[in-house]
Amino acid sequence: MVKAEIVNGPIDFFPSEDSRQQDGAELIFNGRVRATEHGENITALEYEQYEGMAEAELTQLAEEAMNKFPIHDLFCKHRIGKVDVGETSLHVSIWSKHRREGLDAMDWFILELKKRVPIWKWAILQNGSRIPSECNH
Amino acid sequence: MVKAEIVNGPIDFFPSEDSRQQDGAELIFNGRVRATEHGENITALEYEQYEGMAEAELTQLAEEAMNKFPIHDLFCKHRIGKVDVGETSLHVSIWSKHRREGLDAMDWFILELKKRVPIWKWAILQNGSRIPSECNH
Amino acid sequence: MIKITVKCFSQVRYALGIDILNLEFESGTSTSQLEKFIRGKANGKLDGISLRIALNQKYVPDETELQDGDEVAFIPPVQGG
Amino acid sequence: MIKITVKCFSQVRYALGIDILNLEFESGTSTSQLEKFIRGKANGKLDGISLRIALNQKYVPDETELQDGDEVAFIPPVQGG
Repeated sequence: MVKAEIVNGPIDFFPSEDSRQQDGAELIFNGRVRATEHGENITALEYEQYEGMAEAELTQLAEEAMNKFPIHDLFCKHRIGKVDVGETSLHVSIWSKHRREGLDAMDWFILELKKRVPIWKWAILQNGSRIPSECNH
Repeated sequence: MVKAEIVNGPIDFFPSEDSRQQDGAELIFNGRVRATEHGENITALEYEQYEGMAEAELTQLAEEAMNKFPIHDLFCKHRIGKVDVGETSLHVSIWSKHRREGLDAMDWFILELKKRVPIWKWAILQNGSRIPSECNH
Repeated sequence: MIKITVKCFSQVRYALGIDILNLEFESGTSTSQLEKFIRGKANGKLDGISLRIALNQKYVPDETELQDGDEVAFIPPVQGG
Repeated sequence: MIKITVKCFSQVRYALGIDILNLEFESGTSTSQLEKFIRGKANGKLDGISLRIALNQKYVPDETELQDGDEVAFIPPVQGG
């Protein structure tokens, strides 16, 4: 099953749960904002999205991951708007039988997300100015 | 920094936190007990350890991972005793600058753990009997 | 004539200084012709920046014919994650 | 003579039916000689099972000389995770 959401504001993580019968592997990734971009100190990133298309692409990507890897669930949320240093901008949770396919799916999903989902970021510097960010790891 | 613990009873997960400045990637793995082992329905696994050596090996392995990959923290807990279906037997949390080294370290750490840490499991069947488990994915 | 809405994001909005453009073109205009028009309006500020084309919120090949009412976006390199 | 404690886990305990063995050997006895002795006591139940040797809770090469007071474990394939 797939859940894919763009959220404006702090991300509520998907719940960890003890009730699954066939999922031996739960893998969670939280992408967080670091205090430096290209050596410059920042206080936050500000993410903008192509409203509608961003969530549609994220959903489609999650569905492709489900078809490509033998995983059971892929849940993800991407935050937009201002995200302070330390906070989570991307939260992905993958449930699968074994860890191998979960790790592979996580790797692929984030790589593709960074190529395709129409979301962009701006760096907010300590002096308050807002500059385009070029960093995309 | 490394934390490595063998615990007898439900695992308290390491806290997720928003206060880090240089960790762009938080990766969490929960290995959970599945309801089938070799096609047999089970209700739980029972893990035994070599007391002392298991925690020492787990700690050393975590330290090796820290040396081998540019990660900032590796925290892990392995549960022993009876672990019901769905519950977490292995919890690993890795903090790193970027996701790549976190994914690589997670992969390597679990693979090595499954080769070296002196922990064994027994399957508890629905009729209550306890049999050696041969499965080790 | 066909009416086209162009949505501008990130470096495209930065270069054009505008969020949305409402434009009219002759029938048969393609996305690549529209891209040339947009790059022209940017006065060089989009030079060297690769743009993928989204038509009605889906990526399409560069040479796609536009229809009346289409929504187009020129997607500069994305930066999610 | 040297006193050796052998701790038994998983398939080894299952094969021998015991948790701990307290044994005495001549000085100069090696871990591989002790392994032969243990496999002998198992009456074939450990045949085909590879055992790694832990000496005082650390993995050591097969041919390590034992000292008085050593704790040894023959580690069958581990199953953590």
